[in-house]
Formats: sequence, structure tokens, C-alpha cells
Amino acid sequence: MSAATQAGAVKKKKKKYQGRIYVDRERCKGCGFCVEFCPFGALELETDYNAKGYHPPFLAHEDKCNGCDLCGLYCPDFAIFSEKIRVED
Amino acid sequence: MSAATQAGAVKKKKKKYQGRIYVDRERCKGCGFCVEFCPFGALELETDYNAKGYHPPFLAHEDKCNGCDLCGLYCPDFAIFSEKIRVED
Amino acid sequence: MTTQVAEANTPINPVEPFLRMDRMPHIWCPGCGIGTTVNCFARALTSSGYDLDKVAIVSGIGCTGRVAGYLNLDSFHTTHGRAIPFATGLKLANPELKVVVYSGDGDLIAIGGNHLIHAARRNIDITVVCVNNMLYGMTGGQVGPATPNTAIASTAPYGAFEQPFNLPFLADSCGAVYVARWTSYHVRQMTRAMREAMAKPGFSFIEIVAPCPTLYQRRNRLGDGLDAMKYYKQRSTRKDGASTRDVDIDFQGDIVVGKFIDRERPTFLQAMNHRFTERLGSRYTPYPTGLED
Amino acid sequence: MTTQVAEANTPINPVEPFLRMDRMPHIWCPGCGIGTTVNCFARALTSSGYDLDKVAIVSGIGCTGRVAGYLNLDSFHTTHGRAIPFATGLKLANPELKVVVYSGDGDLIAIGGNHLIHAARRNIDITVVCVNNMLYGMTGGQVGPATPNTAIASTAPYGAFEQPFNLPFLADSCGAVYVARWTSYHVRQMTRAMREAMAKPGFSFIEIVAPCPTLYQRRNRLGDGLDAMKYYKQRSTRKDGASTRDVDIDFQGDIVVGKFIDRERPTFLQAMNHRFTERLGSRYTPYPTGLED
Amino acid sequence: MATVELKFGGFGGQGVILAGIIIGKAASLYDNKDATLTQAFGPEARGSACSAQVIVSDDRILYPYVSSPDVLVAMSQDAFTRFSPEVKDDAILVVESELVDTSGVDPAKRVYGIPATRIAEELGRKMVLNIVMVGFFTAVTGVVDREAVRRSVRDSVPPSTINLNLKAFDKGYEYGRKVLAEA
Amino acid sequence: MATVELKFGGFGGQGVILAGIIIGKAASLYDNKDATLTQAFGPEARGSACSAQVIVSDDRILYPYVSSPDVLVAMSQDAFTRFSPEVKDDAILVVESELVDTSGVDPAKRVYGIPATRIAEELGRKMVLNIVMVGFFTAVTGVVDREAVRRSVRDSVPPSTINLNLKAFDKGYEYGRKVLAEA
Amino acid sequence: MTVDPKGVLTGHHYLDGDHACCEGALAAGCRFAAGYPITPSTEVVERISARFPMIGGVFIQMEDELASSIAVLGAAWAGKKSMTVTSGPGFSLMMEHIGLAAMTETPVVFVNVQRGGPSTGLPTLPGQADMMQARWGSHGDYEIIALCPNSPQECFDLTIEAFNLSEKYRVPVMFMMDECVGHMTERVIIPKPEELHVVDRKFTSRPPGEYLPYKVYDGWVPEMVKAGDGYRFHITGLTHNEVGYPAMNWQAQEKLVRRLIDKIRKNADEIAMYEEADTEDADVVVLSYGITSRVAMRGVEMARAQGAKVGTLRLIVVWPMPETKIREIAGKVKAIVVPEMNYGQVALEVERLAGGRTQTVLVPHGGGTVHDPEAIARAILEVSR
Amino acid sequence: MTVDPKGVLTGHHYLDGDHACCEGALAAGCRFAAGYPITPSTEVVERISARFPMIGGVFIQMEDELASSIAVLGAAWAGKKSMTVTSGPGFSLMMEHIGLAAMTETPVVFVNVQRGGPSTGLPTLPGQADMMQARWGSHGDYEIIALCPNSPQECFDLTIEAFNLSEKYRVPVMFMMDECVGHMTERVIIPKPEELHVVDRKFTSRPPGEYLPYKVYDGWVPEMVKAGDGYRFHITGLTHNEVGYPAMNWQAQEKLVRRLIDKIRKNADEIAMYEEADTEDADVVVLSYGITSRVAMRGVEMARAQGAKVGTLRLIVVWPMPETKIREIAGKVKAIVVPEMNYGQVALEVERLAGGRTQTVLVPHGGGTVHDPEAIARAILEVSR
Ligand SMILES: Cc1ncc(C[n+]2csc(CCOP(=O)(O)OP(=O)(O)O)c2C)c(N)n1
Ligand SMILES: Cc1ncc(C[n+]2csc(CCOP(=O)(O)OP(=O)(O)O)c2C)c(N)n1
Ligand code: SF4
Ligand code: SF4
Ligand code: SF4
Ligand code: SF4
Ligand code: SF4
Ligand code: SF4
Ligand SMILES: [Mg+2]
Ligand SMILES: [Mg+2]
Repeated sequence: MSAATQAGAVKKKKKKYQGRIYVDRERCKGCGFCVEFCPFGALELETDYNAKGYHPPFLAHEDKCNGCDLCGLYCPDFAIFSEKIRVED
Repeated sequence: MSAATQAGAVKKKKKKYQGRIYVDRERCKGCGFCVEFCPFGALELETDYNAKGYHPPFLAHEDKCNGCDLCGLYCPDFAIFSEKIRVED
Repeated sequence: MTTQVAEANTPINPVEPFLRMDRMPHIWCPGCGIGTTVNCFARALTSSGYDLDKVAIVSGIGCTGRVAGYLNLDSFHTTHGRAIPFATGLKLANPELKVVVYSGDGDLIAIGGNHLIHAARRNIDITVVCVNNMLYGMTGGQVGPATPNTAIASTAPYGAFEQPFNLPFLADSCGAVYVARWTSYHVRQMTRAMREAMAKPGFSFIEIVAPCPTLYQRRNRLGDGLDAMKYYKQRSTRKDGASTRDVDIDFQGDIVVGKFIDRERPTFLQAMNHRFTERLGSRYTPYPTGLED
Repeated sequence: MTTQVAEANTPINPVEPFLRMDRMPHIWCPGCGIGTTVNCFARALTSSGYDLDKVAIVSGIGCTGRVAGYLNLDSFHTTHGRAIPFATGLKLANPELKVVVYSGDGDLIAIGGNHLIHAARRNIDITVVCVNNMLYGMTGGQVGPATPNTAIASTAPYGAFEQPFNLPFLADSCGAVYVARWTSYHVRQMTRAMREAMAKPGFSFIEIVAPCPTLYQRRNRLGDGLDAMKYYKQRSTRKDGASTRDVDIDFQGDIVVGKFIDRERPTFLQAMNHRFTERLGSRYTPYPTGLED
Repeated sequence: MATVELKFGGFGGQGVILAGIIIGKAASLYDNKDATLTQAFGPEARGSACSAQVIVSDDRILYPYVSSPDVLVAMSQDAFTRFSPEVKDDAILVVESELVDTSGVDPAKRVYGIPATRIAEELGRKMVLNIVMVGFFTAVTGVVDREAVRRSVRDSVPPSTINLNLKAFDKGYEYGRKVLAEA
Repeated sequence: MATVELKFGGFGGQGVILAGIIIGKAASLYDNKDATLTQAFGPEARGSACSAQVIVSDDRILYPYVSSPDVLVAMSQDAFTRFSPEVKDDAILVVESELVDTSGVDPAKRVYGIPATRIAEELGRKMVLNIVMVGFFTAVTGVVDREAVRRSVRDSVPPSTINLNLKAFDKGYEYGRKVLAEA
Repeated sequence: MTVDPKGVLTGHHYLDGDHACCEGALAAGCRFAAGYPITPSTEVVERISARFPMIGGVFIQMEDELASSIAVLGAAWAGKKSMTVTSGPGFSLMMEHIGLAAMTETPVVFVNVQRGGPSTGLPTLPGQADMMQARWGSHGDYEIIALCPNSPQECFDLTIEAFNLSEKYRVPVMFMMDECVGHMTERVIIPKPEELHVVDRKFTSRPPGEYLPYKVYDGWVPEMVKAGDGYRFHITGLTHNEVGYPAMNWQAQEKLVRRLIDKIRKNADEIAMYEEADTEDADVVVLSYGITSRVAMRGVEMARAQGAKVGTLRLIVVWPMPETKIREIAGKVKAIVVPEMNYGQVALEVERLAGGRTQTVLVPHGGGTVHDPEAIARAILEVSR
Repeated sequence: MTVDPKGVLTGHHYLDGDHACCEGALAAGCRFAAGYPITPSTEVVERISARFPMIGGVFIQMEDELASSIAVLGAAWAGKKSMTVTSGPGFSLMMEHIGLAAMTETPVVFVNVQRGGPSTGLPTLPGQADMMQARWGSHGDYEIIALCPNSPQECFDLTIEAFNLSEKYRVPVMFMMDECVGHMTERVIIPKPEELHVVDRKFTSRPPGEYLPYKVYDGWVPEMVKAGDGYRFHITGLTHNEVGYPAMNWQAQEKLVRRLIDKIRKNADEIAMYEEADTEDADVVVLSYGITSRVAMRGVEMARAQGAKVGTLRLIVVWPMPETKIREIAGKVKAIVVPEMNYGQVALEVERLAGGRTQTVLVPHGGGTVHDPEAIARAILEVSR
């Protein structure tokens, strides 16, 4: 687990859970399901292409993600999933 | 038309129609449908066999037959049919 | 007396013109119900007044499948289960023909089940007469998709245990426009149903419950064909418009008969013409549907 | 930030153990709904707690037919239309297996329609997941038995005109014990339905309406997969227990979703054991049904 | 007897083939012979002609069909008309006497008739007419041992009908003895 | 030019095969040549590799496949990686520059790149990226006459999209002229 | 000879073999088609579905290949020229109806665009391994005619020929393309309607009552009728007599099936179509068909470059085989080299006909792509030494 | 070798061939059967349906032959020995799944009780005209094994052999009876269980992870697994690699299909079963199979009575052909006479193998009854002059 991730994870928030998002950029086909159906609008598509010419998602609003993993459930390419991590408040 | 038939047909009755029955004895397979479902019980099976070993029907009660041809409609072997003939009364 | 052995100078049986008399006697066993249904069909044709040169009959394989061969029409004895797609090709290629499929429960609903449901869905303008003797007659009485539970059959020697189809429900669920059931006892009603079904544009389906004395009756110790006919008479209840969901048949149980479905929807060719005309306008010349007048 | 490109030391996607990761990426197009259903299926398996060594999956041929090949189970990619009879043999020969058939609308309802209706009738203890993308994906988008009227397909270039099947009604009319419909938008409900269906003894059937952006969406100028998902979200109405007669789908019309049928009746093997025991008594040793506990 | 060829003919529903099987089995399992039975039936089994052919031999049987029978058992006129021209010159003809008209037959031939249908009807089940014929056949031809055939009948019919069938066999056999005695 | 062998590669959905057809048709119907196109696609057409091969020749073409292309048009990294080893020594490589990394290529080879996807997106439909490539190909290779190709584009796309596609073609063509000029 | 000009798309086109086959059918007068999608043949029916509405034809996509392969027989008996289209797995499902067509002498065309097999195999890649199936795949004895085109142009030309032969002999004709030819795009020239040779169905001119559906009045083939014309005929897949009625005995079987076979076998030389080149003084003849005939030419050229004296015989009609021609060649060369995209099918028949008088050398290839021409060249060089 | 004694009906029986076939299957350990009725084969499944409940087998009468022919493959992959039974028209519907079985190397037995064909033909009368179909009826290239019994006793014995061969080579085995043998009743002796030779399925002993379903560890045939044992294997009718995953290229095709073919062709001599008699100093050898081998013997005796020197070769395994044996015989006789109940099928292969070194004389018969032995005698006498 990279330091960057951990840094994000420990940000103080008023909710109990926070999400950690993993994206397999090369597996993503840019369908946008994850972005659209994230209940909190936490994701956006990159403007960059992956090798196949698709725009993968990234956690644009990390504070909004609660790790519900709906993005993971929607993804037809198994390219994204989340971890729920407990956050002390 | 044989004389015998005509003799039967002109018998005086209180109804307007009388039936004339034709049986193809050798085609009959003795199923008994005609006998059973004649609404007036006009038919009976012979005790004699035809060549295949079946008992074909005959008009046992000629006075009862009104030529409705239900026997003809039931017969699975196209072995019987009737003609309705007008009878003066 | 009025009983008379047929002779040269006697009138001929009114159904004879509808039959290939050069093929009589037919192969059906004593008391088999198929013959009675054919008798009714011939009379339905008489009273319908169709030009018989324009009526074609298609059968699959089976005891009932032999019907095509005995009717004095353009007649096709095809392969087991495939009467309906053959009829589909025949009808679509010449919609002027009145096309009737006449076959058995095994042929139409076991091996042929897929064609039945798709033709009903498409509303191909044909009439299907299904003689349901509750097993495979021709091959010696095997269990089939219409064999009631506990009935003995040659491949169900200890009694059938698969739930049989409720044929009217199945045909209904696929969109058949006319669905009726009668038994071979109901000769007048069956005759009328055949006439109605042929007159109805679209896919019409008539189930006729009929005895197979040689195999079904005998193996189940139910007597002969006549006993079956008496059972039908006794245990049939007419319920026109009954919900098809409720018309299952149990072993020697009550039989609901009647006309269950009679609805309107465009036939395959009508729908095709409609679609192509809407889309292609004058570039499309409507294809004959057989329903023009 | 918490977005992270997967690396050796990152946790693996929780569905990976259910998938043959050595075959990724899969063949499905961007925005294809099939992958989403598989994602849900993997999670249904997780939460069901089955011994995955005892779960087998059978597919026919088609885009959806490739599902078997991606699931890390005993998996069978059979012939077009014949997944159900293969599964029937598999299940009956080893009832201990939980057997799921996963295939497309063309596979299961066009060429495979006969097997579907017969397996439902017999109540073979399998679960059928039908991904209905309303056409034949694998072969390039031909019209199929679930294509709604007026929709364009490669063999219906002027719009489809055959009435499509109402799949829940069809399955119901044949006696399926569990019938539900969801769309690929309904990921949680679908996951639960899959779990329920697998737990249900007998023939269970789940229709999942899913987008084929490459062929269906594009040819009909309906945007991409995401547009389809939005349409499902907007136009689906949940009606558990709705009469299956009323759940037709029109072109871009409302979609009734929910669990329509959930009933009890003996499975094929239960009925078999019952019959043989009744008839043969102690000469018969009951065959395992997979439902003993 | 090196080889005897038998033909059984009748129409569907008469149990023609079972009659042949009973004889074949009797010879093959209980009478130390080889016996090959072949059958001809058709959709025609549904009421029309059908037949069984049995070759009984002390040697191994190769060619399985009967070309000219030593014995013809005819249970219908149709079978008699079709098959009687094929029989050997010294053949025995065994017929259902109420169904088969044998008047035109070469008087040199041995013809034995029995009203098997009526006897079966008297026994209460028309269906056992074939077993009546089998008994009769056993008596008049002597091709297979009586006890072997009786055992074979017992072996070949549904358990619940064994008694009826043995009675039918015996009736036929006795009738045959009588006919022989009278001849 | 007796015979020129072309290969078009990319992934499903990019319109690779249509690109090949447009070139082949241009050569065959409007440029007095013979042109044989074969295609390789798979269930892989569903998002993975696919390719078209075109042989353009003044003579009758027998063997229909391309073994070592004179021109490779690669619309994906995958296609480039797979096919570039096969090309002739003096081959021309035409690539989608944002999707294909050509850094490792023998500097002796002529490589021309265009951001066709982005240009197509700018034109409003990502789908026309193949036509952008066709225009670019026409400019940088000169294998087929420009007017022939343009006519072929017009002939090969849905009527309602002709203008858009011609615009895409022209964009690609112009970009090609520019690249050539700069080279 | 009547060509319906509506069906003829006169002009120069850039078409793949599948599309060209569709145009051939339309030009031949086909006005009913039933199909079921399968790669790599689907493009044929896709084009039909777009083209038929404009010319009065009916296309129906049936629920499976069982249905489509018999719907076309129904249409034929309604008087229409008809065809169905498939590839390997679907072809396997059509076997029963090929037998029915043969038995009932129904003129109809079965198109099989061959792909790699067995089973699902290689759906998008070529093969030529359904050749024996085309001849023997249905139960019982019967004969069919099978043609193999090697270019889109031939897909057009020979589809017309397939219809013509099916009418002439009242036999199901197998149009055996392969994925390579089917998906290969080349120039296809469609002539003017009046330049086409199209054989009409030979309907009887005898009135009902004087006509028997399976009586051969002349030659080998009975005259045909169609439903609706008052003949009240009966058609059955059972063995039948001249009336068309079932006849359940070996005599009827011998009479009927023997004729079904002989009408093709005895006319093999007349039905034969092949291209022969450079065989006069050849040491080796390369016998091939379909796409392999084009691939083989490159092999032949390679071998010639090394001095081999090679002739070629390209079968256009593969079944029935041109026995006379093959026997003649077998009598004068050192070897017949047979490259085919399978592990030996047509080569077996060639070997049988060669009767030991020459060597038959199979150059097998499992399909998935065409032969490496060098393999063919090697085989030639080996035997010409 | 494990024989389940429950399935073995030890004793002397008077059985027809169909019933004997059922008993053979039970003795071989078959415990799953799926069928669909068809004359003249139905008696096999009728008996199975009565017998299975007593011995723990499952019989299901499926909705059609498509279903029954794949249900048995499902059962095989669940670990059961399984079989399906049919006749001509049903056999035609099974072709796709014969290919699937061949491609996936599924051990399974297909019984075909041959009747007169083509099409519905002569349902109740014998034929031998499905022999080529048994070998070539599915699309693509593959090989199968086909056996032909000539008596009810052999219907028992060879059904066991059919199962054994299917297990040994992981190949679908065609058990090619005919109506005459199927409906012929004779004494059948069923030995004690311990006297039977039954081949068990060779399940792998390698643990999951160390096992690949299509890797050949030894010989020609991969080891098998069954569902539920933790191997998580994948089976597909697509061309596949050793893992069992689809591999869409000609290299995978060549590797896989070549092996599928070679495992049979290269073992033909080992698979071969035939009865040879009096061939040493024969002028003519009569080659036959199935019921015709018994009929032919009468013809042979007639010819011998007229002085002909005749040997006989009766094929029990017809496919693959005993090529070595036939070549050997072809090298020493004047003619091989091949009577078969068709218009020339097996005779074609014999002629090919004879390679012109001897004459091959077909004595055809359309079926409906067996040959007239005199026709066979005449053919022998004609060529022995
Ligand atoms: C492909 C094929 N499979 C099986 C058969 C054998 N077969 C002939 S008729 C028949 C069943 C007939 O049953 P049904 O349709 O109910 O007609 P019935 O004889 O009862 O009237 C079967 C299985 C066949 N002819 N063709
Ligand atoms: C016997 C046979 N016929 C046709 C095909 C070709 N085929 C492959 S997949 C398919 C249809 C797939 O449609 P569907 O089941 O709806 O799956 P989808 O691709 O839409 O998920 C067809 C017709 C085949 N493989 N086998
Ligand atoms: S885990 Fe839930 S909240 Fe976080 S990005 Fe995914 S869908 Fe949105
Ligand atoms: S759902 Fe999956 S494939 Fe779609 S954009 Fe998100 S990560 Fe990419
Ligand atoms: S005509 Fe009517 S009344 Fe007369 S016998 Fe027949 S059924 Fe009876
Ligand atoms: S209904 Fe017909 S077959 Fe039956 S007894 Fe009467 S006449 Fe005879
Ligand atoms: S077997 Fe049954 S269905 Fe067939 S003819 Fe006889 S009684 Fe009728
Ligand atoms: S073609 Fe359609 S169904 Fe198939 S993978 Fe692509 S989007 Fe999915
Ligand atoms: Mg029936
Ligand atoms: Mg689909």
C-alpha cells in the first residue's frame, strides 16, 4: 500500500467510513458506469487515454467516497473496486 | 338402392325425418363409437365377425334412427354414414 | 331394413371426397381417436366452403402425422417435429394457401415445441390441430410432454412423473390468437372450432384430447377407445374463456374444454407489410397476405 | 489521494477469485452489460457461501455464452442453444452440484427455446440466467426473439416486426418455480435474485435486460451503454408478484422488474424418487436429489 | 430335424410376435436348440399386417429370415393370403378358423384350424388368442416340446396374467390334440 | 507498382475493416487496379484485435493474404506490436499517434503519425477516426488516387453521414500533407 | 429462361463473397430465404433481409437451423426458388432436411460458408472440412451436388449455377464457400439480366389426373408441381411410389433410392465443372478447390520455378466428382497432389479413383488460415523427382 | 477394472438385439442414459427405463435428439458413463454433438439402430446406409470409432466394448446396429460380473493446479476429471489449448485437431476387431459387417458349392478401418467382394485401400430387407472365374 493512499485514508471527516478506490487503468474501457452510478458523485473520468484509447476514472472527490463499492459492482470490466476503511471521528 | 332399403324407409312414423344407414362392414373396426353415441340407441353391433375379426354395427332399431349422422361423424374409420330422408306423415 | 352394405350403387360417404380413398383402410387402430378428428375436419372443410385446391395440410411424423397422407389436399408428410416451419415456408411463399398443420402431441410439443412457440409468437397465419393422445403412439407408447402424472408408458414403466404441459397456457403465453380444446367426444364442437380456427387470421391452436386405446388405454388398464370416449363425456366441462392458467389435465381427471382465447393481432405478413411500408414508403410494394379481399 | 493504479502490493479485486484472471481482459465491448451481470453473479456466489468446487456453470454460444469461460468454476461452453440439456445431464448425473446456466436471449430462447420450456416443465433443479440484450450480439446484431418491435437489427434493417416473447410469461406457463426480471442497472437486486434463485430447489429463471452498445444501441441511435443504463433506471418499475401476462417490453418503453413467481413444486429428481418409491417400494433406493440435508 | 422354419402372421393387436417369441424362447432356452426370431411390423402394426419368423435349428443359424416356411401360423385372412403361397410343399398350415378361409388350399396340405379368437373371448380376454394359437401350434406341429413351450409362456407374459395364459395355452393344446385325433 | 500489400490493424469498434474496404474499393472500382481484401476478426471483434489486409495490384491476385506488408496502418498499440515485425524493410508505418508508441522502431523506417481519435472527437464523432486515418493514409502513401478514395468514402458510409465522413477524410488528408511537408 | 430483372444488380461492385452470393441468389430468381445467423455466413442473409423487400421476396429469420432448413422446402413446394445459409454447426443441424430434400426431390440451395471445425472450432477462420459432410452427413443413401467458388465473382456466378442445377436435377445443392472466400472482398461484375443463364423450374404440363408426382416421364427427373394448383399431391419423406404414397418394401426402396442416386452419379460428367490447365505434359497435377485453388497456384509457380512440370485441375463441382477426368489424369501423371484445408477428405476419393495408377499426395491443413504455398510446392517437388 | 454387479443380468436369455444392447450398457457400467423414441431403436431405452431404477441409474427421455445427445455429455462430465440411442433421423440431429464430443474428448456411446433411409425412409426395415454418416456426419475434421454387431449376443458383448473404447480413447463411439439385428431375437448369454472386461474411466491422479485438462501426459489421450472435484476446469467446443481455453489460431487448431485424428488413425491397428476366415488361399474375399456378414455366409457357401475359393473378412470395428489388414488381403486376392445394405459406402474405402491391386466389387442393396444370398454368390462366382 503506497504512502499516498494512506495519506488519503487518514484525512479527517465527519463520517465513520471512507473509501479507498483501486482502478486497473488498462483494464478499464471507459464506459462511465462507475462515475454515473456512484451515489456520491465521487468519481470522474480522466482526460488521458489508456493504451486502448479509453478514459479511465479516478477519485475526483475523495471526501465524497464512503467505500460503498457500488462502482465496483457496476464495473463490467472488473477494473475498479473500493475498500471501506474505518475512520476515527 | 336396394328394395330392402326402400322398404325400411317408407315405414310410417310420427317424425318427419328418417335415417338410412350405410355401413362398410369390412372397413369397420368395431370400436362401438357409433352404437354408443347414437342419440336414439338405434344401432347395435353384429355378433358376426368381418374379415378382420371385428363386429360391425347394424341398424337394430330402424324406427329410432332420424338420420342425424352423428354415427357418421364419430366413426374413426369412415365406415358408417347416414342419409336423412323426408318421410310424409 | 335400412342397414346396407356399401355397394356400387349406394351413395358414397360424404367425407370420401376429402379423403384419399385409394389409401384406405388407414393405419389407425380400432377405436383410435385420430380418425374421428379427421372425420370432423373433413366436415369442417365441407361447411367452410373453401376452394380445396387452395387448402394445404402439413403433418410431422406420428400416428397423427399420417393425417396429411389421408386427406385429399396438397399434403405434406415432413419430418418429426418440423411441420410448423415447413408450413411457415409454404404459407409465406404463397399466402393464398390456407395452411393447416395436423399432428400429434409428441411431434408438436416435444421435438417441435420450439417451432410451436415461435410460430405463435410471430402469428404465422396457420391453423395447428394437435391430437393429444398423451403419448407417442407411432413408436409404441412412450411417455411424452402431455402424459399425465402416474400414467404408465413404455418408457415410464412405473408411471410418469414429469409435469405435463398445459398446452393452451403455453400457446397463450406465446400469443396465439385462437386457442381451444376439445376431446374426440366433442365432434360437433370440434368441427366448429376447426372451421373457426381456419377462418381466423393468424396462429390458431386447437388441442384435441383423443384416445390411444392400443397403448395408453391398454397399458393403463383403462379399457378401450370407447371407454376413453365415455370418460371424456363424463368428465369434460365446457368453460369458454377460461383462464388458460387453470386448464391442466390430470390423470383421468376433469378436462376443461372450450374456446379459451380469441384475440386480434396482425399476422406476420401484415406486420411485415406495415413495417416495410412505414419505413420504405413507396419503394415497397406490399406482399400478399392472403387476407386481402 | 485514494485513487490507485493496481500494483503488486495492492489488494485484489474481491471478484478476482471467482474469475479466470488469466483470461482477462474479456472480449466484451466497452459498456456491454454482460460484465456487470457477471460482477453481480460473482458477488452472489460470495455471499451465498457455497463450496465453489461444487458449483458448475454452463453456457451456450454467444457473447453471454462466454461467461462460463470467465468464471473460475467447473465451466462448460457447449453448443449454441444447448446449455440447458447439457446442464440437465450434468445435474442429474451428480445432483450434489449446484448448476447454473448463463447465456443469452438468442441462445436460450431462439434456438434453445424448446429446452427451456421442457426443463421448466420438468422442474430440473438448475438456475438459468438469461442476459437479454434483445438481439444476437456475437454474430453481429441480428434480430431475435426478444427484439422489440421497430428496433433496427442487422437482419431487420427496416425495423423488427415480429412480436417478441414475454420471457417471464413463457417461463411461468411452463412451470418455472422462480421467475424474476431485472436490468443491469439493478445491481443489488440482481445479486440478491441470483442468490435466491440458486437457493431455490427447482427450475429458476432470471431475465436480465442489459445493453449491447455496439450493436443494439448504436444501430438504434440510442447512445452507448451508459445511455441504456440511464434508460433502465428511468423507465423500470418494480412490481414484485406482477402477473407475468402483463410484463411485455416495448421498444424503449417501460420495463416491469421484480420477482414475479416464487412457488413450490417437486424437482424432477424428487418427483422421480416419489414415483419410484410409490411404485417399487423397497426395491428402489432413492437417488440423491442434491436437496437432502 | 436339422432346421425348421416357422412363420406367424396376423394383424396388429393379435400378439403375433409374442407368439413367435414364446416358441423361439422355448426352443432356444428350454429345448436345446438354436432359434432365431425376426419380425416384420410397420406403422402397419397399428391394425394391419405383421409377422414373425422363427428358425429353429440344431446348428448355428446364419441367414435370419425365412424364405419358405415349414409351418405357417395365420391369424388373419390377409396373412394367409400373403404367406401361404410361400410355404414348402409339405408345409403345415395352422389357422384361426373363423378368420381364415382355407377353402382354396391344395388338399394335399395339412391344414389345422382353431377358433382361437372365440376361445379367447370365452376365456374372458380376447387378447390371449395368440396363446391359444401357441398351444394349438405346439400340439399339431410338435416342433417344440410341450413343457418347454409352457415354461416359455409362463416366462413371457405379465405375472398377473400367468394363470389365464396357461389356461389359454392348455385350451389350445387340447383342441390341437383333439383335431389331430380326429384327423 | 505491380503489387502493394497493405495491412490495417486496430481493435473492434475502430472501423478498421471499413478503412480497408474503402481503400480496396477505391483501387478496384475507381483506380483501374485489382484489389483483394481479407479480414481477420474474432469474437475479438468485441473490443480486441482485428485487422484487414488489402492487396492492390495491376495483375490478377491469387494468394489472398498479406505476408509482409508494404504499408502498415496501426490504430492501436496492440496492432502495432503484433504486425510491425512482419513489415517489409522499406515499409511505411502509419499510426494513431496517441495510441501507438513508435519509439522503439528502426529509425530507417518511415513512420507517420496522426492523433486520429482526437481529431475525430473534435469533429463530433469518435467513430469517424477510421476515415481520418484513411485520409491520412492516402496522403502519406499515395498508393491509391485521392479522388478515387474520396469517391469510395462517399460510397461506403451511410448517406446521412457522408458530409461528416468527407470532412474527416479531408482533415486526415490535410494532416498527412502537412506531415509529409514537414518530413 | 426467365430472369426477373428486379433481382439483378447490374454493374461493377466491390463485394465480399457473402454479399456476392446474395446477389447471385437474387439474380437466379430466389424469392424466399430462411436463415439463422452464424459466422461467417451471416452477411449473406443480412444483405438478403435488406434487398428482398425491394424485389418482392420474403426473408424470415427462423428460430434455428432446423426450422430454416425446412422452411425453404415448404417455400419450394409453394413454387418459390429458395435457399438457406449457414456454417458448420448450423449445417450439422440441417442434415435431416438435406435428406428430406433429397428424398422428396425438392430443388433448394444450401449455402455453407465453411469455418474451422469440428464443433464450434474457429468461428471466424476458414476451413474446408465439411466437404465429406456435404455428401454423407444425412442418414441413408442419397446424392447431392456441391460447388466450391474461389472468389467473390464466383460466389455470384456459381450461386446462379447452384440454383440452375438444383432445378435441373431436383436435388438440394450445397454451395460450399469458406470463410476466406466469404469475407474476401473483390470486384464483382454483375451482367445485365438478359446476359444471365437462369434455369426455370420445370412444372408439369400434364393436367391433374394425368400426372404422377414421382413418375419419371422423361430422363431421370420427375416433373414438379406446386401447392395450390389443383394437383392434390402428396409428399412424404417415407419411401414412396410414383404416386407419392408411402410404400414400405424393399422393391419401392430399390426403385426410388436407386434413381435418386443414379440421376446424379450417371450424370456426373454432365454436371462436372472444373478448370484444367497444363495437364498435357505434366508430371504432377495439383487438384484443388475453393480458396485453396488460388493458394495452390502460388505453390505451383514456386515449384515450376524449380523446374517441376505441374498441371492443375480445379474442381468447381466437387460432388459428384468428375470421375472420368480424374481417372484420365491418374493414367498419365506421376502423382496427384491434393492440398485441402482438412486432414484428407476429397483426397480420399481422388485416391480411390486413381486406383493405384498414380500416387495421391495429400497436403493437409487444419484450417484457421490458408496453406503455406511452400508446403504445396514442397509436396510437388518431392513427387516430381 | 471394476464391474458393478448390480448391472449384470447373468444367465441365459432370449433377447432381441435392442434389449441385449441395453444389458451390455448396464454391464459396462452405464448409469446415465438420455433418449428420444424412434423405431427401431426404442426398445433399448424402454428396457433401460425399466432397469435403471433398480441399479441406481438415471434415464431421462428428453424433448428431442439434440437434447439427448448433449445431456449424455453433461452426464459424462459429471463422471458417469452414459449413452444415447437413436436411429437415422435422430442420428442426423445428433451430428453437432458428435462433433462436440469429439472436440472435447468426451467418452460417450451413441447407438444407432439403422433403418432404411434417406429421410423417414423405411422406419421398420433394415439398412446399413448410415455408415459414412457415422464417420463424416458432423462438420469439421474428427475421428470416431464405429462397431457393427451381427447378433443379439454381440449386441451385448460389443456394447461393453464400445464403452471400453470410448473410455480408452476418450472418443464418442458409434454403435451401429441395424433393424434386423436390433429386432432379431436369439439366445444371449450374460456372464458373471467377474468374467467381464470393463475399462474404467481414467481420472487424473494429479492434484488441481498440477493438472491441465488437455495436456497429454502420456500416449495420445489426456487424463479426465469430473465436475465437483475441485479442478475448476473449462471445457469448450472452440479450438482450445492444453488448459482448455479457446485459442483462435491455426497453430492451436493444428495441434489439437491433428491429435484428435491421430489418436484414432495411428491406433487403427490396435483398435481393429475383425473375423478373418479362409483367406490364406482364397481367390476372393468377401468383406462385410453387421447382419450382412451372416447373410453373406450363405452366399459364400453357395459359391463354394460351385467351386469358388472364398475367404471372409468380417469387420467388427468398421471405423477406423483395419487398413493394414485390408491392404494385405488386397495384395493376394483377385477381388474383394463387398456386400452392404447401401449403394456403396464402406466399399469406397475398401476400394481406396485396395489401391488398384485388386478389384473391389460392391454388391449393393438399398435395404428394406437383407441381401438375396444368391446375389452375393453370383458376384463371387463372376470374379473368381
Ligand atoms: C427425428 C426423429 N425422431 C424420432 C422419430 C420417431 N418418431 C416417430 S413418430 C414419434 C412420436 C409420435 O408421437 P405423437 O406426435 O404424439 O404422435 P402420435 O403417434 O401419438 O399420434 C416419434 C418419436 C422420428 N421419426 N424422427
Ligand atoms: C448451431 C449454431 N447456430 C448458430 C450459431 C451462431 N451463433 C453464435 S452466438 C449466436 C447468437 C447469440 O445471441 P445471444 O444468445 O442473444 O447472445 P449474445 O451474443 O447476444 O449475448 C449465434 C446465432 C452457432 N454458434 N451455432
Ligand atoms: S465506493 Fe461508492 S462512494 Fe466510493 S466511488 Fe465507489 S460508488 Fe462512489
Ligand atoms: S465502470 Fe469500469 S470500465 Fe467503466 S469506466 Fe468505470 S472502471 Fe472503467
Ligand atoms: S343417423 Fe343418428 S339416429 Fe341414426 S343411427 Fe346414426 S346417430 Fe343414430
Ligand atoms: S364407429 Fe365406425 S368403426 Fe366404430 S363400430 Fe361404428 S362403424 Fe365400426
Ligand atoms: S397406436 Fe394409438 S394413436 Fe396410434 S393408431 Fe393406434 S390407437 Fe391410434
Ligand atoms: S457485441 Fe454487444 S453483447 Fe456482445 S460484447 Fe459487444 S456490447 Fe456486449
Ligand atoms: Mg401422441
Ligand atoms: Mg443476446
